[in-house]
Amino acid sequence: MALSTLKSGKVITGADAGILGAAGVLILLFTLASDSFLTQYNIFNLTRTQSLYIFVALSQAVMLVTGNMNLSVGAIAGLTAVVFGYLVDTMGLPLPAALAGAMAVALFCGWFNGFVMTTLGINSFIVTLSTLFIFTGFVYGISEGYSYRGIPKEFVTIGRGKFMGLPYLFYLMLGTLAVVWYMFRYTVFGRQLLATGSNQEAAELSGINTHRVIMGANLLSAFFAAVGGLLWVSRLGTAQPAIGQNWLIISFAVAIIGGTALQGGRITAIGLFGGGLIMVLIKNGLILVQANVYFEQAFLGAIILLTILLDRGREIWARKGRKK
Amino acid sequence: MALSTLKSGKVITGADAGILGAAGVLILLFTLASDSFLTQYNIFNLTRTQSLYIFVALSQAVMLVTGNMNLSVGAIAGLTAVVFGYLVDTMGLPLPAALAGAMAVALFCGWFNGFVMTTLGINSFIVTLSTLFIFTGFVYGISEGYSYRGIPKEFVTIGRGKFMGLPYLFYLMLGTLAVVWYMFRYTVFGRQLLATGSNQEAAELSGINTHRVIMGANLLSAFFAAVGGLLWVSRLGTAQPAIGQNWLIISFAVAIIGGTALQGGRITAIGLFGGGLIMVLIKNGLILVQANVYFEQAFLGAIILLTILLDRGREIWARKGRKK
Amino acid sequence: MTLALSNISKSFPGVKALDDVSITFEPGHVHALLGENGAGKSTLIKAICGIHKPDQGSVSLDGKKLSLGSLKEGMAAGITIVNQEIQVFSESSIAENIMMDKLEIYRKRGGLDWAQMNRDAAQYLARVGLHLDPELPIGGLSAAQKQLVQIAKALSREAQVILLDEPTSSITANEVAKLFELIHELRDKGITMIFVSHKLEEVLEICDMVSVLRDGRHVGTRPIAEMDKEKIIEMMIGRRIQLENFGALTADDTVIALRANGVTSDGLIEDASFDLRKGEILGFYGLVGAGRSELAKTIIGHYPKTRGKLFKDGLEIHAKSVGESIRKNSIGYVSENRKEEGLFLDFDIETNMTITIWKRLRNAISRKIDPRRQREMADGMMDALDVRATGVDQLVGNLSGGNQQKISIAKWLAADCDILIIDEPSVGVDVGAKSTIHKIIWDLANEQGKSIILISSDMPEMISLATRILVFKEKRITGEVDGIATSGLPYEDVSREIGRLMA
Amino acid sequence: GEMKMAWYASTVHPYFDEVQKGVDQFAADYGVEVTKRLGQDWTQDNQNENVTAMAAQGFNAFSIFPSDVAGAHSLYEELDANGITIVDFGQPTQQPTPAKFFVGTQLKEAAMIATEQLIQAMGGKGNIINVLEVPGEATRLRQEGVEEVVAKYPDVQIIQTVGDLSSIEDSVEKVQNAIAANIGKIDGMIATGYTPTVAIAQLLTEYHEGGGDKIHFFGIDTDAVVMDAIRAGHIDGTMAQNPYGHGYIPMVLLKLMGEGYTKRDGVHAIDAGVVPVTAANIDTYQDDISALTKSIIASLETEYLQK
Ligand SMILES: Nc1ncnc2c1ncn2[C@@H]1O[C@H](COP(=O)(O)OP(=O)(O)OP(=O)(O)O)[C@@H](O)[C@H]1O
Ligand SMILES: Nc1ncnc2c1ncn2[C@@H]1O[C@H](COP(=O)(O)OP(=O)(O)OP(=O)(O)O)[C@@H](O)[C@H]1O
Ligand SMILES: [Mg+2]
Ligand SMILES: [Mg+2]
Repeated sequence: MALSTLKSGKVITGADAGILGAAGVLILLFTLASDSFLTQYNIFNLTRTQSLYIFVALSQAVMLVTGNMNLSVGAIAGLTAVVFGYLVDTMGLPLPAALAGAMAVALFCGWFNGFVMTTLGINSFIVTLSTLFIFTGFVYGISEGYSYRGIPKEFVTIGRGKFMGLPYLFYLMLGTLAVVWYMFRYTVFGRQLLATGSNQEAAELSGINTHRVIMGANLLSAFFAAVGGLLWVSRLGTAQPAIGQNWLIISFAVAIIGGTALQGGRITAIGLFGGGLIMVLIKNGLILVQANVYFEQAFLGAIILLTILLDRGREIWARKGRKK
Repeated sequence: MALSTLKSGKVITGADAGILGAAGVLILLFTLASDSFLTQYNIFNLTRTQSLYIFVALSQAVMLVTGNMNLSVGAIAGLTAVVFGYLVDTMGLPLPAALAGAMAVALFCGWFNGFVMTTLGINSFIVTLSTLFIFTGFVYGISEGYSYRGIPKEFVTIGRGKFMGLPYLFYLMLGTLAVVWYMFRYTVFGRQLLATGSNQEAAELSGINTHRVIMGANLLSAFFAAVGGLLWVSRLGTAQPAIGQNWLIISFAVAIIGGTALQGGRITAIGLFGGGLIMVLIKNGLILVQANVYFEQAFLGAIILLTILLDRGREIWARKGRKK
Repeated sequence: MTLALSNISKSFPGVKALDDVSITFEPGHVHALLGENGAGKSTLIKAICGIHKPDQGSVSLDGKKLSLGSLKEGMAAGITIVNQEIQVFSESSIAENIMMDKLEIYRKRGGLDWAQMNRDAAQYLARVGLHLDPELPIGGLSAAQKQLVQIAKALSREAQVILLDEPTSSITANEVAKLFELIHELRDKGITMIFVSHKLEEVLEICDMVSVLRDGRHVGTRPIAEMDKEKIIEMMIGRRIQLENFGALTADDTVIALRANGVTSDGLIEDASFDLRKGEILGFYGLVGAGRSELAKTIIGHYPKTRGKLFKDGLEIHAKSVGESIRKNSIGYVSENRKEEGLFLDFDIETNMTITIWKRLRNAISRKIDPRRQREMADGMMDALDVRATGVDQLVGNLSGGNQQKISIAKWLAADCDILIIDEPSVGVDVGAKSTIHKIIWDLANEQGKSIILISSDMPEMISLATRILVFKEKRITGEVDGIATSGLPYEDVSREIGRLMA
Repeated sequence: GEMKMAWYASTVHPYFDEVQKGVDQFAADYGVEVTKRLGQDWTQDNQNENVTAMAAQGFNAFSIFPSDVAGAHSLYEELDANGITIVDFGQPTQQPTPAKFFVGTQLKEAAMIATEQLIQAMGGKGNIINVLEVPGEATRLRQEGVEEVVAKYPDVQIIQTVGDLSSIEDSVEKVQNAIAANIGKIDGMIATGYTPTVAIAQLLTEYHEGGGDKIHFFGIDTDAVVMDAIRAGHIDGTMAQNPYGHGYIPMVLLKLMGEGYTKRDGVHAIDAGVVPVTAANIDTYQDDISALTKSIIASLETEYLQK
């Protein structure tokens, strides 16, 4: 949420409404196009995948907010998954210890990214491009490409269980988004993230320790990536080195469709919710309507573009009106 | 070339020297580490891959210069390759006609990206993320995954032949870089590209038609992507749908290691040359020194990071000195 | 050429910026366009030169109706503009910045003729009194130098109509004098000029005609001969105001709030030593680039202090960042460059005003910034500074320049620091707002006992506020002018003394 | 001259690990040094760079997994021109190819056997979802294999084809969407690629444990995840390839060719065999594969090479 819209007290802003509206249009279309769309099974799966997407998107969005990016989110997720698998399966540690260990490694990765960005002053793109390779190297170095299968049953329940027809993950996502919303609306740290992204120089001269803020963003990003990776493990029932491989594009796409500004200073929890929803809806719908497998990506791209146009339509018309 | 250093008439600027220096250090290291490094055969292959990288990087760099980006460069390259293959192999058109047809499709892709960016006013990241999917969809829709093998022999010579021990492609790259250098130093269009990237608002206030400039950048980007794709065809001897798949990271990495500013307004032909060289050297060197196979990506990432640190070292020290 | 505006109206979402404005500008005249912040001056300028298309009304040159779709078309019609906001290509050379809008004329076989471009640029630089190598990158120039480059750029278009939107906002007396010579020259050549400024002394000195806007409406046009300062102000704001006369501050000479002992930051400021007494306003005066802002930024820890010591209330202080400076030392700094260093243009007024005090507005347990208290703070400040906006939710980027400046100051008033360094507080601020700002600065020192360092290039402002003035030259403090208000030294004496120290 | 033997595969993958075991065994059995390398990604581009760098080091006998069965040609032609001997393993470069032999699985045949197995498990009738990996020549061959077999059974239909499954997450999402799209109508699924097989084994485990109607499945490769699902009865079986043989046999061929043997006319592909693995033979199928490898090695000098 841009700070401005935040304080107006409205929970749903104009931009959010556009995103949710676009998602609504898609839901309507697919309901009409296919009987199988509104089945219990499909809704369960849609919401579960959406929830995972939201964690992926959050790991990118908290960096984008500060005007930086993190190309290594997928690699951090993969590393977390593999370390967790190694600790719990190969080393036989108890679940909490393994989770703590995996999380510690992820946060170290985030710290390392943040350290190179702030203390050594290297552009976030270059830093995380390099660490994307470095962390991926460790994923394969540790796992040698194998999956860890000895994941405790109680952990697997998180990713597979349901409550009132909806997956546990869905509630977890809602809770997380609420916290994120609160953080950016009400906490000093959240606002400092936004301010740093909006104008780093002015933030510094306003007494904000922007290095600390960017370090915080990196730790948060790694945290969300790690949670996303662990949730994938619990959903799959195995810890696989390939987890996180396709996150790069998803993380950006969902964050940006969800109204996060690429140049920093803007994020919206409700928009992210809508962005994740749009993404799963499109992918789900393409399979439901049996799109040609070879042209499938073309449809995916076209629908993303149309959705964005739909969402931004208002804005664009407004701008056009002003120019004419 | 940063606008400022350009005019001083120097051909090699401080930044360029840093990049070339880093490449030099790598060459020295690998020469000492392996006998096979300076063999005629290895040099031939290094320079050929470097030449291809440069076209990949150029397709990204001309967009970065204007403060935009093009995620769809690889997809445009793939589409060009497949259309070329379809025209020359399946349809049996003569070589020049097939080349013209493929190039026309690529330029149309560039025009489409530019149209959505400028006329509809959508952010380049979102536009080209969508068209990355759209164009890739067409690549697979047209080829259904098959490669076209009936590529005329005379075309294949371009990618495989050599002159005075160095590949034809190397000379082609040098010529292209010279043209690029000239364009950004001496032509109005080149300066307008830089100005638009440096400060779009100021550019508009200086009467520059920034929409036209950004459209031009999109066409140029598509052009370089298409040339890169066609050169890959000539090097491989087949037109494959997989061409361009791994361009995304390479295009950014080489452009940025080569001193192109992510936020626009800066490009250097000599830097790009160095960036491409660094990238192939690192990959080549890793094999020559027989790094641990599982950790190979980690080494790759670490060396990229160290190279950047080496290159930017000067700058960073200078900045530190000032702050402390 | 005669520039005639008839019935121009222009609206932005929520504001009618121009309402049925008709004015005629004669050739060979310097025509002042005045009005409070947000009155619509810049909007009118932009409507004339083609940047904005008016909703209604027309612009004509020598009776020929213009229909401009862009600035480029305006330039083709012979109209040029010096923008209020400084807009440069920071990686380009000075020469290219000047010529960016007409690169085509340097196109020759073999590419752009850089040598010719540099020669031409050097000529225009000389005309605005800037003796710099045209091949230097513009990024390293000070705000004042950039503004002069912008003026050179407008000149180089050799236009018949020149629109100057606050060209003197960041330059000092020397450059202003140079610029006025230039304006006279152009006027004698029969060029039509519109001059926007909040410095009424300048207007009275250079202009022939005055037109005044109020809330987007044209209030009237008069020859300058009929006007004086009070009359202009009355036209602008619709009432008389008390011109400021603050008298003497009763600062306690024995309590030193801040002492600098040989403070040096390599390349930025050399060996600065001074005392700031509690409750006084200490002026920093100097030519552009003299290092005043640099000393300020060194004191607050934004630039590294390489040598020397700083004491606050007798205790040595160190600050490695601005945050530390606020928290530990209670020293704040209002930047001279509101757009790049002060404001978050895409955030609303409330956020901008309260950014320095979020931690104070935070509930200890819930860690939540109290929105109600935040709103109260912001509303209070809006009233105190008389900010003209639709409300505290308006985006700062959409405010007029003067109102932006008020927000930039408000942020630091909220921070409630013991020592406040205020850099160029009234750049681009109208007379009404200026007197409000001056009153606030005065009260901070007089009533709240705060210690203030005032950096200003506006001599009248300096003399009416400061207790003592330190004069800077080439990164050093060259002397001090004391007892300004106390002894009732006349203006001329003080400025002569300052001039001596700067020579 | 002197033989310098090298083995090259695209990138880190459990399949290549299994292959390496065969290579290592060969090195131990024959007392020959073999340098093994893996690339950074699956692209032909990466392979070209890495293999040429190795050639620059003087290696002259390569066993290679071609990253792209069409795209590897230019690399091979250049190696061949430099007098380097190549044997393909895992997947074959398209004919005509400079590679002397191909040792591996016949992709189309393996897909056909798997489809037959699935249809038998389904009782000869029902609806199938065909799950493909990334588009490409190999995928296309496998798709053809599946479709040809299904065409023979009038009571079996492919009701949906899902494609372009490049990552584990993509695979899970798309297959799940396909199940949702056809829920209640699906009797079986077939996957002919490694990643979708692993994904589906996990998905069906969850689906069946959660009380979903039985969906039959036959996949490929013997990842431990897949074997677990077979043992637990959630999926019917998988096709075991012979990665050990894919490692061992090409090395023997290279060594013999280095000693003066030449290729017999008309031979090229050496089928290292596939064995369908179901709950019935899950503990014994390895023996069948070892036996197969031994018999192939024994026949090399008589069937494929001559002096
Ligand atoms: N792009 C814009 N969008 C919305 N409102 C605008 C925009 N530009 C100007 N305004 C509004 O139009 C009004 C007139 O602004 P303008 O900039 O013309 O004032 P000005 O007289 O130049 O003031 P100043 O002396 O402070 O520069 C103000 O209320 C301002 O907030
Ligand atoms: N970040 C910086 N790094 C290096 N040099 C700087 C930096 N900022 C400013 N300078 C240089 O320091 C000198 C003094 O700066 P500045 O012009 O801000 O001084 P000033 O006395 O505050 O004058 P004014 O505010 O009137 O422009 C100038 O020559 C400027 O180019
Ligand atoms: Mg204005
Ligand atoms: Mg200053």
